[in-house]
Amino acid sequence: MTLPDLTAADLQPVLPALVLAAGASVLLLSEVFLTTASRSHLALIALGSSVLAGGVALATAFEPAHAVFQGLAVQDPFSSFVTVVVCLGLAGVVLLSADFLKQRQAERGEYYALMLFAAAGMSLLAMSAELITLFINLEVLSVSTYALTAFLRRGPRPAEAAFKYFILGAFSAALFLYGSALLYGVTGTTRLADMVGPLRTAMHTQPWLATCALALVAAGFAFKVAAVPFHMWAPDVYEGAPTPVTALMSAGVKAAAFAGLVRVFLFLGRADPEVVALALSALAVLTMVGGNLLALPQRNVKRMLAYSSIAHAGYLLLGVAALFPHPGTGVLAATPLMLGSPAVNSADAYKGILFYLLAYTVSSVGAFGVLSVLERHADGDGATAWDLDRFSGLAQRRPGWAVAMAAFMLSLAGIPPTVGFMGKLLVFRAAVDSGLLGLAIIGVLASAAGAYYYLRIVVYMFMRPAPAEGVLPEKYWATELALVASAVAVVALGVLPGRVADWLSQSGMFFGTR
Amino acid sequence: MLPVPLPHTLALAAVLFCLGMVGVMVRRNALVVFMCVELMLNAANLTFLAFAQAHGDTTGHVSAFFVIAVAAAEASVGLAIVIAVFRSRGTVNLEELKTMKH
Amino acid sequence: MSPSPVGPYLPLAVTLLVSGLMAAALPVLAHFLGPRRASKVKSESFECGSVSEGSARQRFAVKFYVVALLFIVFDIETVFLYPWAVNFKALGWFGYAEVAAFAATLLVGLAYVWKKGALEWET
Amino acid sequence: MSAEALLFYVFALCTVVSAGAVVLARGPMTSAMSLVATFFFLAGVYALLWAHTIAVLQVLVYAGAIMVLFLFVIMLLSMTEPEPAMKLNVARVVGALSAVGLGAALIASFWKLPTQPMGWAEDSARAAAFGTLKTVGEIIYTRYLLPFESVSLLLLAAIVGAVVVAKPRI
Repeated sequence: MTLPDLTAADLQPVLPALVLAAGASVLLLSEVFLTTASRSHLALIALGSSVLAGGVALATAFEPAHAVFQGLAVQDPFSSFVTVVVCLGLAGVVLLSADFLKQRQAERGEYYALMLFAAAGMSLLAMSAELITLFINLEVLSVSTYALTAFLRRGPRPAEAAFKYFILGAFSAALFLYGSALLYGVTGTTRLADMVGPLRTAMHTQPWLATCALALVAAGFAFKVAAVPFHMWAPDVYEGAPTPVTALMSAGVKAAAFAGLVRVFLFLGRADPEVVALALSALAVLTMVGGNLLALPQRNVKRMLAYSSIAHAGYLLLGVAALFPHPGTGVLAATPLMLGSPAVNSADAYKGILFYLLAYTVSSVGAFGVLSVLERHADGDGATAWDLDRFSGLAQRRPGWAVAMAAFMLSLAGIPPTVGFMGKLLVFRAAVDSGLLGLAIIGVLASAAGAYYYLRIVVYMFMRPAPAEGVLPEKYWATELALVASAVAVVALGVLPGRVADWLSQSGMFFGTR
Repeated sequence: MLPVPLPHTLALAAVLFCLGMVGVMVRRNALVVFMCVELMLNAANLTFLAFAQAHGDTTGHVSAFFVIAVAAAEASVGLAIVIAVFRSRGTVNLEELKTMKH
Repeated sequence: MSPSPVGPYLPLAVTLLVSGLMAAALPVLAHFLGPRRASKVKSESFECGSVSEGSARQRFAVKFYVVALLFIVFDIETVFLYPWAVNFKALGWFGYAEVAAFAATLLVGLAYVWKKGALEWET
Repeated sequence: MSAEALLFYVFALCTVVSAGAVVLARGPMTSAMSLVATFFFLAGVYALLWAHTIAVLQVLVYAGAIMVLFLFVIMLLSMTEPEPAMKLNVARVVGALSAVGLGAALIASFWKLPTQPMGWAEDSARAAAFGTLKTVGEIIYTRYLLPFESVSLLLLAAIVGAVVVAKPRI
């Protein structure tokens, strides 16, 4: 037996996850050993760990891509940037949670610890390059999120939402795993990089088996990112979970699941780019159109944001589909992606996906933040807690919140000058460049339809009178800090995306594309 | 030659997987649905092991090893959630868990 | 063709077969051979002593569940120690460090549940 | 037919029957006990596939620990009443049919797999070591150390999650 020689260089990529896990352990131990009355230190520890982990990830973001842990994981700018986005989202969510939990007298170390575990899983998921490693890290983040969903025990909703999330999560994990087992059988390996060649052969010798295996893996991911028609769990779960946890699901879990999806299909898709591109495009169309249409009639803002999150998964899927050349446009012949040599246009698609993830993270954390301060503890879990009427006249009562919410809504709708607009621009442009003109047009139309329900909130906030007996919402400094930070980010990145977009261009150095 | 032809082992796994999947679709008791998910995980494990023998490669065994560990962790949290549902609703029948349908 | 690696299971199979047959045969034999005279006293849980009250199907307290659940998690930890134990020499300090990191993580979990009082029966 | 093949078909039949009972039984207790039986028969199949370690683990962890937890929950919730007859709706039928279709497509494709020459098993030392705890451990502790450490994270998250969710007061 030869022992692997681990060096510090091997450990460096997992450093963000180590920081997060260490922070979680400190939180757990301080929960049981420190019995002080004040519990604000918990949020501070969580915030500190997420900022530190994000900083570590950012510091390694410009290193050249290389395989670590004997090919089970890779470090490339892509994985580092996903970790940065996850940590950014986590920091925002921790700030929201601080007030949310204090108001409900539920400040517990376990809550933050589970969030940090989930984030550690996300960070590891983004770098996994082997199916079993990927599966385990996916489970780390899933198990933590299941528990977080059921964390508040008031009324039946959280437990039910957790159960729905759990059963569909476990079901999708089983689909993914069975697909992985079949892929292992067809190719004789579980390492993504080694699978490409054998899988390409298998697509010709055993097309049925290979296609079924790929479809199972894709279905597993489609559940995780809530792509139509695998989305039915999302609205109920998003609505039932505590609002900051919902923010974590829509920001962190989505980003990490997309990172895993991109990682897997970038390798496996090379076996048969046409079929994979076709499947991803179909999924993208269904998700963009379905998510937006389902969101239109929603008066419950939390549920509306859940459908909106589905629609955004559609735009991201469009970006993923743009990683592949498309048949019928002549690009296929011109692009040597099939042979694994430099892909001309895929760098733009990576940039689009990453920038979109960043844009969606800051906008949705902000939107859920406003939602979390508007919903009062006294509301219990009635559906009216998130009714559109809550936003009536918000501009008169809390103008700061209303302006921030307007920025988030514009960003989610993809209207300039916000980061959401830049994100959509990059993704749609990458799609057009790779021959997906029709899909890009459908995407633009779908997001135009989506603008209706985002702008409706803005209309309610600025043009409707405040309810006469309306209670003035309290002020919360931590949440407001998060709101200010994300609103500034939404506008600043929308006006001057230059520096960040340049950084993201580097993520074209995706491991395996050479 | 293998003592048992590979397609036969794989077919057994596929049958198990489909039984589990059908169970998840049609059963309404939350616990039984979860048991059906366990069937699906076992089908995946059986596939790993069958191919491991055919390839003469231990990776399949290592995968199954990890899958069992993951299944245990998943079961501990999942069953805790089942208890929480029962505590708040007094039932684990999925048909009755529909407070959130609008 | 090498001898089948399944051979060593033969004693196990024989044991299972014998015990299975025994388990099946004994109730059948008892059914045919044993006299059956049911009476009210006999159908009670205890033929002597205090009269039993209430249903036998009482709900367990959740605290037992938490203990059972922790058992599973630590069971998995033990399971991971076996493959280390048989390769202990070859893995040397490298393996020791790996397992130490693994165990340290779970030690945090143990300290947490212990102090949390999840292991106490009387609460 | 060799004794091994014969045993395999016996185990396979028992597995399918007991797995069917899990899906079809009306009471949760019957389902759970059938699932235990399924796990035992599968352990037999695993042993026939020369996966000795996994066969033992299957009994030790699946049948011995995970199923105990299931039974515990059934007893905890006093779940004895059988579930009412299932109502079929379109989504259920479509889902079940797609499961059957997937299974049929897969099984048809398995027969097109190339027959494995199994040349590796001619090496008797390799065949004897295959699937043993030592061989599996060598790979887990050298090549798979990253997922191994991830598992510790997973278990810790599971402990915390289970305590948070199941304990009446936290």
